[in-house]
Amino acid sequence: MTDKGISGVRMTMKRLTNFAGVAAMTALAATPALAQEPITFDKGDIAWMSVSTILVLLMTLPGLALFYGGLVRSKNMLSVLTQVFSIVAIVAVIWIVYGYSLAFSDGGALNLYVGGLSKMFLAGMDLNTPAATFSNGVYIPEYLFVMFQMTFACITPALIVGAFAERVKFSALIVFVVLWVTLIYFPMAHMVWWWGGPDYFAAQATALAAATAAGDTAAAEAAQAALSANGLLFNWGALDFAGGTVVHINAGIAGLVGCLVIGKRVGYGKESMPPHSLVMTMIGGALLWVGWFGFNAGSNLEANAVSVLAMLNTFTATAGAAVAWLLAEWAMKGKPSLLGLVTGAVAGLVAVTPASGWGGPVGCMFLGIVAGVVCLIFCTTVKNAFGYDDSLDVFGVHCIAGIIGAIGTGILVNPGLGGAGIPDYISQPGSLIVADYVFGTAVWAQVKAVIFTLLFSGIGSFIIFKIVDIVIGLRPSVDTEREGLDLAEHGERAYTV
Amino acid sequence: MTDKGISGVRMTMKRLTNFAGVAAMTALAATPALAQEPITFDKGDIAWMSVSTILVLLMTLPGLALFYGGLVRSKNMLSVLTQVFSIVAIVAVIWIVYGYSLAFSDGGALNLYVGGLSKMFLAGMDLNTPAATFSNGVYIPEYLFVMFQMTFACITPALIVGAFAERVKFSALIVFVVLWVTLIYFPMAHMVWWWGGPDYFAAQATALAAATAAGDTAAAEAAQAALSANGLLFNWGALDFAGGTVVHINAGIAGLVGCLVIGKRVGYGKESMPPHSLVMTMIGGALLWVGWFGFNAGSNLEANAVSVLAMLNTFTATAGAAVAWLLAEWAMKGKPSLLGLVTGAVAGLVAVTPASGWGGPVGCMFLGIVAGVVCLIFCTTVKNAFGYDDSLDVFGVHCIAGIIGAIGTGILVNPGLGGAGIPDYISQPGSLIVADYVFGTAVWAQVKAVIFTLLFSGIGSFIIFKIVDIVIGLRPSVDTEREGLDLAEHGERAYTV
Amino acid sequence: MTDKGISGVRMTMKRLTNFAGVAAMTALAATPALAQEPITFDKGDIAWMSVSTILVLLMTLPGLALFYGGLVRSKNMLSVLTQVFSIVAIVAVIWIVYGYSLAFSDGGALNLYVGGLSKMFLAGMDLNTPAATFSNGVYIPEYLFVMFQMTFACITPALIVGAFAERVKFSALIVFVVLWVTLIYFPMAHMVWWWGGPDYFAAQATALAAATAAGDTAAAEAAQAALSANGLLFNWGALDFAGGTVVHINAGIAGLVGCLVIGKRVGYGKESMPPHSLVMTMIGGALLWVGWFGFNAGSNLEANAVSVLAMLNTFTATAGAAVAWLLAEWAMKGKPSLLGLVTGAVAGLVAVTPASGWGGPVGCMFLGIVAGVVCLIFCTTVKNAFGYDDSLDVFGVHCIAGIIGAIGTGILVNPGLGGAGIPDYISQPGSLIVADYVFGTAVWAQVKAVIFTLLFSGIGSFIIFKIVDIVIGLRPSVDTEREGLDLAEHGERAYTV
Amino acid sequence: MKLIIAVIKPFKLEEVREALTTIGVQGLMVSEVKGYGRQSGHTEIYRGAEYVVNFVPKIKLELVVPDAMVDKVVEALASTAKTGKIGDGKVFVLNVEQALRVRTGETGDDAL
Amino acid sequence: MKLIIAVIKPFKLEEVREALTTIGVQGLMVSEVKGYGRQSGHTEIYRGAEYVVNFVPKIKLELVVPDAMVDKVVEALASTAKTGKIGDGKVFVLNVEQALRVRTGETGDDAL
Amino acid sequence: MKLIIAVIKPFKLEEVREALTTIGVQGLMVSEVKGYGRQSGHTEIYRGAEYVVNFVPKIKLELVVPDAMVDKVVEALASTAKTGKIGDGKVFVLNVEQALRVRTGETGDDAL
Ligand SMILES: Nc1ncnc2c1ncn2[C@@H]1O[C@H](COP(=O)(O)OP(=O)(O)O)[C@@H](O)[C@H]1O
Ligand SMILES: Nc1ncnc2c1ncn2[C@@H]1O[C@H](COP(=O)(O)OP(=O)(O)O)[C@@H](O)[C@H]1O
Ligand SMILES: Nc1ncnc2c1ncn2[C@@H]1O[C@H](COP(=O)(O)OP(=O)(O)O)[C@@H](O)[C@H]1O
Repeated sequence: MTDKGISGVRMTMKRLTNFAGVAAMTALAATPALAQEPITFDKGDIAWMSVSTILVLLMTLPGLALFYGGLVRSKNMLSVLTQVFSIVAIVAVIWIVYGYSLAFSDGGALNLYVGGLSKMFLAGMDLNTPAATFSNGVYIPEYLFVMFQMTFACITPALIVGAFAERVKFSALIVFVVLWVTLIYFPMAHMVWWWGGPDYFAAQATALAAATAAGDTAAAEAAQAALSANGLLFNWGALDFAGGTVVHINAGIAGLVGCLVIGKRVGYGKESMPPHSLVMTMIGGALLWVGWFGFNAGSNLEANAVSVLAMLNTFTATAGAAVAWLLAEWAMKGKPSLLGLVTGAVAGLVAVTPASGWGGPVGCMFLGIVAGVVCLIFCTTVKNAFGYDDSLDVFGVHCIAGIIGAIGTGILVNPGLGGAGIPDYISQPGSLIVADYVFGTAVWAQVKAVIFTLLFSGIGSFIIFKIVDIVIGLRPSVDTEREGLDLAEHGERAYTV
Repeated sequence: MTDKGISGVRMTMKRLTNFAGVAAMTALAATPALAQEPITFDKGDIAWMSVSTILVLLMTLPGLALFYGGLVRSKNMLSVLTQVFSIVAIVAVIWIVYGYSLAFSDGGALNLYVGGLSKMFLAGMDLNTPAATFSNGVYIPEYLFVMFQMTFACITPALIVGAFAERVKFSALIVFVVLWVTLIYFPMAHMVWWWGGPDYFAAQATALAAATAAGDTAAAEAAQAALSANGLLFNWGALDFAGGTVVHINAGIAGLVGCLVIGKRVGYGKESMPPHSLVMTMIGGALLWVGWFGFNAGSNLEANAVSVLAMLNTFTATAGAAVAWLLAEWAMKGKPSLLGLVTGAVAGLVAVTPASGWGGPVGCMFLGIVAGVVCLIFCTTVKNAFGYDDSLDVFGVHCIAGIIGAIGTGILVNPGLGGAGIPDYISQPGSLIVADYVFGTAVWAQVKAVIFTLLFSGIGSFIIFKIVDIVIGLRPSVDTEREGLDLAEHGERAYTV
Repeated sequence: MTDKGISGVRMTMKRLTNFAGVAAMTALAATPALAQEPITFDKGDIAWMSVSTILVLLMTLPGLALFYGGLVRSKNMLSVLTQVFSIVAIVAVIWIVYGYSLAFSDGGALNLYVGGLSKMFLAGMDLNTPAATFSNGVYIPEYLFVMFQMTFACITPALIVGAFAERVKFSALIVFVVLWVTLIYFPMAHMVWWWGGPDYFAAQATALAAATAAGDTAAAEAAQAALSANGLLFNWGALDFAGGTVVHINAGIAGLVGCLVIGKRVGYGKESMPPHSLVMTMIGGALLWVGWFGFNAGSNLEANAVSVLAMLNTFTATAGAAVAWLLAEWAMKGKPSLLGLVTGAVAGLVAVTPASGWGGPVGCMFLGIVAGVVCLIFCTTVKNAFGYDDSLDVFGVHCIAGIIGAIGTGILVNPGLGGAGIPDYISQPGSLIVADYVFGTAVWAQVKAVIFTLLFSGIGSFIIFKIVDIVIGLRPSVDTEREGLDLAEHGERAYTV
Repeated sequence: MKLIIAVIKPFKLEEVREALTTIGVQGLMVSEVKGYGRQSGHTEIYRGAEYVVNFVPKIKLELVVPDAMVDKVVEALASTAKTGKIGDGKVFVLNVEQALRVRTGETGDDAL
Repeated sequence: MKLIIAVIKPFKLEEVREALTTIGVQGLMVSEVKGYGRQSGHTEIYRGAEYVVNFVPKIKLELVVPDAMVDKVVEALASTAKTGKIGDGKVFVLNVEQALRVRTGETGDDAL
Repeated sequence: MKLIIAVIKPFKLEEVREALTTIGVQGLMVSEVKGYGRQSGHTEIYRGAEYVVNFVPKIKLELVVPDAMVDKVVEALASTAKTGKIGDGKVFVLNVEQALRVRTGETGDDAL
């Protein structure tokens, strides 16, 4: 059977540091406890996680596609839609072939960094294979976990394309995406989300205690090893409920790198390039909001009060951020804009992603407000100051709000601020208790995760972009860019009225 | 812990009138029964209510925004979208700060009319706080109830803007909305939906019986008081399953008042003002239909056969109304129109809202047919006769269909017509039985509720509009109106093809 | 109480052939076993099936409407939207009046072919009436089954209109649809999906065994009769999890017949008729994908590992088909198109429909790939070769992919290929076991079902089209067609920018 | 015959059309144009990007009339299109050498 | 050189363009216009509101040709644009004083 | 006064407008047209259907200027609209007999 989970460490970091770096080849192999007891799935969990999966697809198609598409000039509308839609389809296929395995299987010697190939083509799974959640004794079908996670793998690379929209060759982009998910995304997912699950932890903790009592050092070491056979960032104790680092910071920095490597659009700064349809952008933004509930609340992997809290937080943070951007822009630029309102909402959604299951509704509302204002300043003042052409503000919204959210999570998790507190699955094996909150440790773990992601994804993406640029060439000809990618690359026109 | 519920009275009205007006400060304070037994939530209920919440957001964004937006001229498209989107965000923030508390907490001396401030910032709630449903012993997390009700608070003021679309100042509208939800919506919600919940009623009814038996008049009075510590219209015995009065009649009359106070659009009657995109209106209408299932069936607060019935009724009434409008218009105007078809569907959705959990599928289908035809006549003949400029027929559709539905509910609830019957939580404490149906009483309670809502909301809204008009000014300049609100107020253009 | 189910035979075909043709009037009347035990519904099942129902509506409105609408010229946009929207509303009304009864009630002497009228206006149903699923002892409210199946009845005729879009009289179309669902769809649904349900089968199988043992031939024959009191194709042992034959092949062939009877569009081949908005088509296609999960996974009638598998298969097949079409078109025509990508996705969705609950995720991915390539060739080379004007490729996508899927199901169900295997409810009454897979029998049953559907629907539709053409006239005047159906037939314009 | 080209404010179209019809104009062509002139445009802001739009939406009328009618038409245009505010527009008159009605083949004034 | 302005029914565009190409026309400009004339418009109804639309969608062609070609072009237009039904459109001819091809700087007939 | 009609490549509009403003042009009309000429169009494919589109999107400028300014304007157009690639467009000059500013009633050069 397989155990795995989503979201940052759920044990006290203190404990883990003891084990850091210990390899654990065999750890996941033997899990007798679970092998015996027959596992049943709750129909409510299946219903909820099925819906969550559907919602994440909805936020990508048509959600993200329209949010981005509406912001480009009509001559490039279809290129954006085609990019997003084809990325979803292609990554889904890759996910079944080897992606899931690289992200969510034991990686052997490389386990800290990436999974193995044992689950290629979903090998060894059937209707009854369970996947662990975050509650002791609660499981969902692994097929469901595979599918839910698949939607995350599909949307992340799609987020990147906004940074260099209107000026990338389709063929080059597809090659880039295939390389990027393989070399950047799957490892990131493994490093942040791969762990043994609550029951597995309980079993090992019990074994550890017994061994220590019996003075059996060998057994004790084995148990310790098993307890740290998780992804690298997971072991660092980074909290990421729904993918702030893996999805948003990761895609955001890759986007920035991409737009710098590819360069500005022809005529950028000289010709005017207004969004061709803010209506489409609004529809997309609204669907992002709607679908994001599946993204965040679904990341709880079961339907209970925690998924409800994650949903409520997603709601309050988004509302707060939208209002904040609207008012701040009104004050700064003199007019409240729809685009600002919608962008603010997205910034709030991004910021609350890592915090959704950890913070309280009011804390997350403030997190959203901060994200709204900071991202506004970033997408206007800062961006113009640096003068890079991040067409759709992938960096300014996803990366910046992602960082705000990641670090904010370290603060808002504090029960003193209405947070859920840092979980401890080990002190009392079999039950989940809350460990003491230590500001410094909590925030530092978040900062480390952010820095790691920026470096790993930033550098990795740069190398991949360069290789693709050399081999295929990332950029179409100037004439192609002027004519528009729709006709030149896809032989279609978005609107024929 | 907190007890509260949604939708009209679920006890025989006969019983309640005895208690009318009795204050009940302490009633909700002590609920020992529940304090002891540990409350668990059903995962199926959590899944369903989470989905319902998401659906109501979907019907507002992008649903309602597009339904309205498609009907205005393109130069005002963004203004409508911005209004709806920002109302959702702003009201959501207010809801967390004090809105929920004003609607769903004990109001002390004012309890018949409005709640108190004890739950500002969701004070005192955590993951385990339960909220009562309509079944004895069934609870959902209060966080979930907060969120579900939040979406109702968000969409109601958004419905109003259609009445004076294309001619209102954004700043003035926002101020109006803040005042309106505070002074009209939250009290209305409290008056119709605030009650003690089934178990609380059972406990008090038992106490009452015991006290009476023991001849302890003090205790008896206390119990009686507790039983009537509900909202005013709730005590009247008005039936409103999902918000016919609170949402639709309330918003509909406010819209009419607004369009009268603000006046007609420049050029109304002279220049032609066709909808700029019936495609958007169709998308919006379809999403309203889709999302409305969450609105109506979700109002059951749990996933059971009643939520299924509410959904089926929502389906049949909508289909009936759409067909009715289509055919009636075809007969009257010579052509079957898409706008008529979609508007008919919305009229059916509105009409079935209060009836959804009370009527039978066939009865609701006929309710829809009636609503379709009557609203058609209203939006064409009647409106033109009076000559007011209710731009998007908020009154003609929401208020009129709301009234038809509210009164129809009093009829269709009759078990003789396949209705669910009027519930009685008291005669047999702990179990829900059906009281005898008395046509006169049932319908009169509905009529009273309708009249009250029309007066309360109509007069209240008028005052608020006037104040805002004097202080800020509701209407932009004629030139602004000619140029279009998008450029003038938001500095954006909807389409740049 | 009522028992019925969805999707092809779930017993070994071997067994059934013994009983073929035996009438069974009384069989469904007496079901003592179930009458006694009180039936409860699982809230997770209710939540999931409610969501599935909503999703199927979403895939029709606005999904299918936009997918089709975007492909026509703007002057005909509203006509398509009106056709799809009104078909949904009208068929929903018919469904309640007599449609459900014709599809899902005992048809007496005609039971092999069509149901009876005993359930007109949902006669005899209430909140507690159960409907069987495919698991022994698992039931959902019949109201829920009525509603879920209603959405299937609504979308199927709507699929047809794409074949002769831009050139059909609205009045004629509506009459056609009413006749078509009555004479073609309801009988087809009955023939494929009407059966006794698992518990009913168990009861009869037990009775049969007992009777045989006791040598009571009369009782034995009665039991045998009861076991074969199912729809014709069900008894043939055709597997159709979610409607490949009933919905897609059925609509696809009807569409082809329709476009041949009506003839080509004025100017077809001479004037250029590009899609007026591929953006709308993309939105529609994405919503089809999203909603199809309800269509396929919902067809499992409960939330369990099988519904999860159906969902995963729906995902992998769609992704596979989209990628396949994209790459094949890129290779064949030199450019990867958005329309190809989206059409490929739809082809995959159609192909996996009958297989979704039977195949494995990898098998279905390949099924999708095959469907993507074959349909591409069909919509381009083959169609142009024959030169018929199937405006929106209803035949090329729905019928062809439907056939590929139907036959593919017979292959992929093989446990050897990771399939679920052919179920046997009878050998071990009360529990579901897998019968041995025999390639020839399995595939032949599918082929028979396909051929039957092509003939039954093809010939039947032809007759109906001809009658409507003679009585009303299917086609508008050339001038009307030139002006566009929107203005001429509906008095509206889709866009006024 | 003369070709009269007029640029007017969009919301004036109906009024102008009626005025022309009443004085006997039998046909014309209307097109939407972007006008540049003394009337200033507006500014649009999308996140960071500010765009100054110098063009104002206008309606262009083109009609060919017999020489005899020119003055009447110009007057009608001048009076009905006028709001007195900047941006009211212009009227230009050009000479037309031939005219033909496709349907009938009529030429000259008869074609109008 | 002459400027030939033609108004035709939209669905005739391709046919007309081909006809002109075959007789040697090397270039032209096409724009969508709303036409007002004898051909009556239509009525639109949106809920309560009824709008009479007097304009009919038309295509306007503008092409400058050497004097020598004018008659051929007008004939070609007259014959191909014709359906015989009301609303077929018009052809107008105006004099052009100068022409210039931007790319090469050629002027006069060479610019066409 | 002369009417100058220019067809240019869309992305040149802003540049051209500025050039004209600097040499004193006070107003003009811009419209989007589909151009047919030597510059070849493109092909669109939708599933089975292939459409050859012969038209290229162009911008048409119309401005009336005093006779004195004509040459300057034509030169400005010729130089700024030029890319040297096929499809740069044309400039035509026609005579204008009258001009009127609706707002003020000014006529002739004053109206421009
Ligand atoms: N010289 C010109 N040639 C062609 N059109 C012009 C000219 N000057 C102005 N126009 C058109 O007339 C419109 C109104 O002119 P403008 O200078 O803005 O106001 P006014 O006509 O009141 O002086 C402009 O938007 C433009 O379309
Ligand atoms: N005097 C005119 N000046 C300019 N355009 C005209 C004139 N008269 C008609 N047109 C154009 O020609 C089109 C066809 O004219 P109409 O009178 O409707 O039919 P017909 O050309 O058959 O008489 C009109 O829609 C209008 O665009
Ligand atoms: N004879 C003409 N009359 C009117 N417009 C023309 C004529 N010839 C060309 N044009 C316009 O000029 C544009 C450019 O012409 P084209 O022949 O393509 O390139 P070039 O101007 O470089 O020779 C065409 O798209 C068309 O709009």
